Amino acid sequence: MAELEITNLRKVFGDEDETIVAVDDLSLDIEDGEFVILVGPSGCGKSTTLRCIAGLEEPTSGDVRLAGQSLLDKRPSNRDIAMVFQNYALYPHMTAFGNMAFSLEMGTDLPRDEIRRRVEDAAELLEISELLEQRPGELSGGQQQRVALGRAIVREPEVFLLDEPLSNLDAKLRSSMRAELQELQNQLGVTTIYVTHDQTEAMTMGDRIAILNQGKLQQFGTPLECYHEPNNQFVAGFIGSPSMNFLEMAYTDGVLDNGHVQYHAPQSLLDHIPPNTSNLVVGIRPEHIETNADPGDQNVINVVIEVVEPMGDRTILYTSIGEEPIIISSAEEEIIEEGSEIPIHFPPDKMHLFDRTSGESLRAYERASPLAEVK
Amino acid sequence: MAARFNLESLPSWRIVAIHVILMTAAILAIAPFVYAFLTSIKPSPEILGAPLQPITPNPTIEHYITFWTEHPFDRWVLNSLILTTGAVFASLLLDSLAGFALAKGEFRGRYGIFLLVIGTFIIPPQAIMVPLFVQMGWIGWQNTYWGIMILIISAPFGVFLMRQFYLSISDSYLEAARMAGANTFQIYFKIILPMGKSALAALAIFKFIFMWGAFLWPLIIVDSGAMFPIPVGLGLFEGQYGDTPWGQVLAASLLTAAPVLVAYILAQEAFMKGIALQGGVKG
Amino acid sequence: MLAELQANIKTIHARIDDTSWDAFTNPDSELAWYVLVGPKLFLFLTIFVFPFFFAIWMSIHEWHMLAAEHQFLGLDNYTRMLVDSRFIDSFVNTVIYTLGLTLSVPIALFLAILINKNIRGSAFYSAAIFVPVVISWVVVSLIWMWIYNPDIGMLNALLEAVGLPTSQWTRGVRTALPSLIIIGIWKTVGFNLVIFLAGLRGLPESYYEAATVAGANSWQKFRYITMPLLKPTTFFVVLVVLITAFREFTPMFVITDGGPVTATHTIVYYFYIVGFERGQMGYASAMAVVLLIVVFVISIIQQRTWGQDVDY
Amino acid sequence: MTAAVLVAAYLLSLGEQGHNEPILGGVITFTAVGLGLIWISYVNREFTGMSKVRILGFMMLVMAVVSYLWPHRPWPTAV
Repeated sequence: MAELEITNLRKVFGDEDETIVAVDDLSLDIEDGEFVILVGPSGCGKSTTLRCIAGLEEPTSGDVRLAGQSLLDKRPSNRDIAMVFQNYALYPHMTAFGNMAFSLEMGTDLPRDEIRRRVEDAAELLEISELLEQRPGELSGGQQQRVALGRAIVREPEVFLLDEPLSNLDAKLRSSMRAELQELQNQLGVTTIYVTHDQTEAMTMGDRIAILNQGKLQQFGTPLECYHEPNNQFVAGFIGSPSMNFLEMAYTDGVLDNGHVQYHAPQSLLDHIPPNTSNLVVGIRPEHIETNADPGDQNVINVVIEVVEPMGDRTILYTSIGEEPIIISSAEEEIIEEGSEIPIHFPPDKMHLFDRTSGESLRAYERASPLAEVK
Repeated sequence: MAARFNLESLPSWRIVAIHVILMTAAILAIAPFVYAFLTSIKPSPEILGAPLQPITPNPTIEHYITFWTEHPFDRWVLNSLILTTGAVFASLLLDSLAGFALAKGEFRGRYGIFLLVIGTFIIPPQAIMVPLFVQMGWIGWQNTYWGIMILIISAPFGVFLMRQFYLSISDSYLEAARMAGANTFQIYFKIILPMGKSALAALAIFKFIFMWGAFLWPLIIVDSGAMFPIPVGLGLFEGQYGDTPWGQVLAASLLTAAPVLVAYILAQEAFMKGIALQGGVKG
Repeated sequence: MLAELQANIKTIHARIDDTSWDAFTNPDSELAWYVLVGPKLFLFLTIFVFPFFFAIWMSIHEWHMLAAEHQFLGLDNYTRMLVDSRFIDSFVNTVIYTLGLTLSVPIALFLAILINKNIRGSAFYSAAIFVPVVISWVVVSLIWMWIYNPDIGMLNALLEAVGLPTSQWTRGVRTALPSLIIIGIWKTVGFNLVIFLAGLRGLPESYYEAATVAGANSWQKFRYITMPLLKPTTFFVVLVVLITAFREFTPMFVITDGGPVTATHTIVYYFYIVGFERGQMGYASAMAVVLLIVVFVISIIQQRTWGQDVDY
Repeated sequence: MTAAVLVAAYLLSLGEQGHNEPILGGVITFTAVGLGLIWISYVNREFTGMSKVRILGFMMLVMAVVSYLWPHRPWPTAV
């Protein structure tokens, strides 16, 4: 079948004087029919990776193989890959039909009526049959998005590449298109690589997500794996919203200390700290911080709430420990007032520990066991 | 975007003043043509005798007829038509091809060629007319349409304009076409050419005005009355007489201006845009 | 060893196949781009670049139109210009004419600002003022020639009617060049106006709103917002006016024939007379080179003094 | 080689004044432009308004015939 293997992909831009490593030794094995999200901040190399797969860029080294065959010496049009561009790249002078038929007319020898059949089928699937004679200028953003998808679908490719396809839509349309895209991908069963910088899209849409930073792969796993077991501090901070709180702490004799608070770590936590490690970063997700702690507990921290943002289902509280800002996402219904002092508590089983120099994860929090099996 | 001013903030006397100034400017711009037309339908004695009488009681088209029958005006019109057709079409083709390559192509020497375009910009065409005249002699192109056209066709302006326009087209259009399996020529014909229609129209108008009004180079390269474009025919015709037949001169001038004027009235916006684009291009 | 050789040959063959004559089929071929840019490049080289050097070469030779041999002269053609009073007159006239035509810039800016106030009919006004731009120089020259005619022209008739003194206009030694300057301004105002309008329309409205809130009057808005922001446009307009005016030919040829005497000789006019009527192409080429240098220097000076912060 | 030079010389001489009555240069120009426009109008479905281009193309061909049939008359020579 059509697994896509990316091995040691490397792409360097620029000349001898000044080089930028866009993609650095990236390897991904993508299974047939899988929906993979490439996510990361802008400039992390995710688009470059996509363009190397599409054949729009030539990798400096490494290989891209589809069903065991290298794609590198094939032209973009012969790779059995279709791509949806961020700005859709719909030709303004062609009708929706013309746009969708264009690649079949250019790249294949299909007879006219076969082309028409394929375009009409795709249009029906996307519910744009009545828009086929209109030009992109007459279509709304969502409709253009569908035409762009249709243009990829008619080629019946082995792999879909989607480059931030939802970024030009308004928020409401975006969330409905997310579900629709997922359903479409399920229906077609085509291997799909989806590039985005939006971690919500990453979390909700993909079978697996590959998180990139500065050209390097940080983690490749299911959304829940990345959420619960981040490989490193970057992944931990990137996934989840609001993002994880980090505190730099020194470790001595069972006590974590950052100069303002002391945390008496239980043994379950201490086991994960390698010997001779004294500098740690402690991470805790805003939704895991407890605000109704028992004031008698020795690990309770009293903080002053600076800003309160009620969201309805939960409340976002902004505070700080020393210089470090701390965000708390509280599901409690009781109303906390700005300026009030409350005791908070970091449950030890939900704490993450990271090596301060390398950022590598020392301990992910222990989670309910069934999740570990999801892959 | 536009820096529009609030109308209400202007006192009415200022609006009136603005109208008066602009109306005066507009009248000054158009009056010579109107008056030339009114004169061209006057009988000759009135032209000489009553310059200030605006409208003649006895309109006549005798000057138009005389001019047309005594001079090969029809042939000059045909010459001008041939020249503008050929020059406009060839310019659009060559400029859009080269502009496309310079805007979107990836090939060695692209930057050097672009520098050459910029460089030829500052060469005034007059400065190379003498050697070009000699060169045209070498290949037997003196007294040919090709000799006249080639200088207008070669001008760098169009390449620059088209390149500038194509730069504004997102690369993803070309990449999408590449992925669809189109080669460079198909991309040019199916994507680039249709998407650049507005810039092509502006360039066409620009070249049309330029070729239709070209004077010095045709005057140099052509010495047969049969090959004159209208401006040269007209310009030399006036000099032939000691006593200029003004009725005929004005009639012929207006006949020459008529196609451009009609085109201008029909596509006034496009004309101004075509010229203004030059401003947008900035040198 | 042999296997390696065969493999090498195979890769070489593959490479030859890749780069062979497939500009029309291979989408990635560099050759295709050369085919696209080739024709225009050829024209540039033969119609601009080669004649450019050819002109320089001709200018250091005695080159008569009909002569078969061309004697080397060195810089004689250039030194000859310095003592040729007709050339000096031409040069001076060209400078005066060019400077005179820059008057069209403030006029155009003034009209553009008025039109930009978007009073009713402003589209008509700009369209009307633009008409002279699209009409060819020969037609314009002939019509103005008649207007200026001292005996039967309407201008003198008008002046007489309102009791003002008349003039010889293009036939007077002193008045000929100013008369041509008036035509030049009349013909270029529309062009400059349209470019200024485009520039004004591109100015962000928020600046003006901010200034209004700050209590600036119209003059202050013009002085502190419009003028600085319009500097690149003004730079461009002045440059175009200088360069086109410097090589004007048609009105001098059609209306005055360079006269009376040398009153309206300009560089290009005299260049035409020398090169194509007298056939002294070497000398004419020397003038062409001077023209080229002057136009080049104008561009440079413009760039240096005005254009430092102009984004090319 | 000489054949190529002769062909080139002949091609360059097309449309020259000596060959110019009937107006060969006009015939060539109008035919080329007309055929070009008609070709584009058939090849490029992506353009809008192709029928107009086609009409223009055929008008160019008509102009080619017109220039071929243009009446001969003595033309004035240089002034």
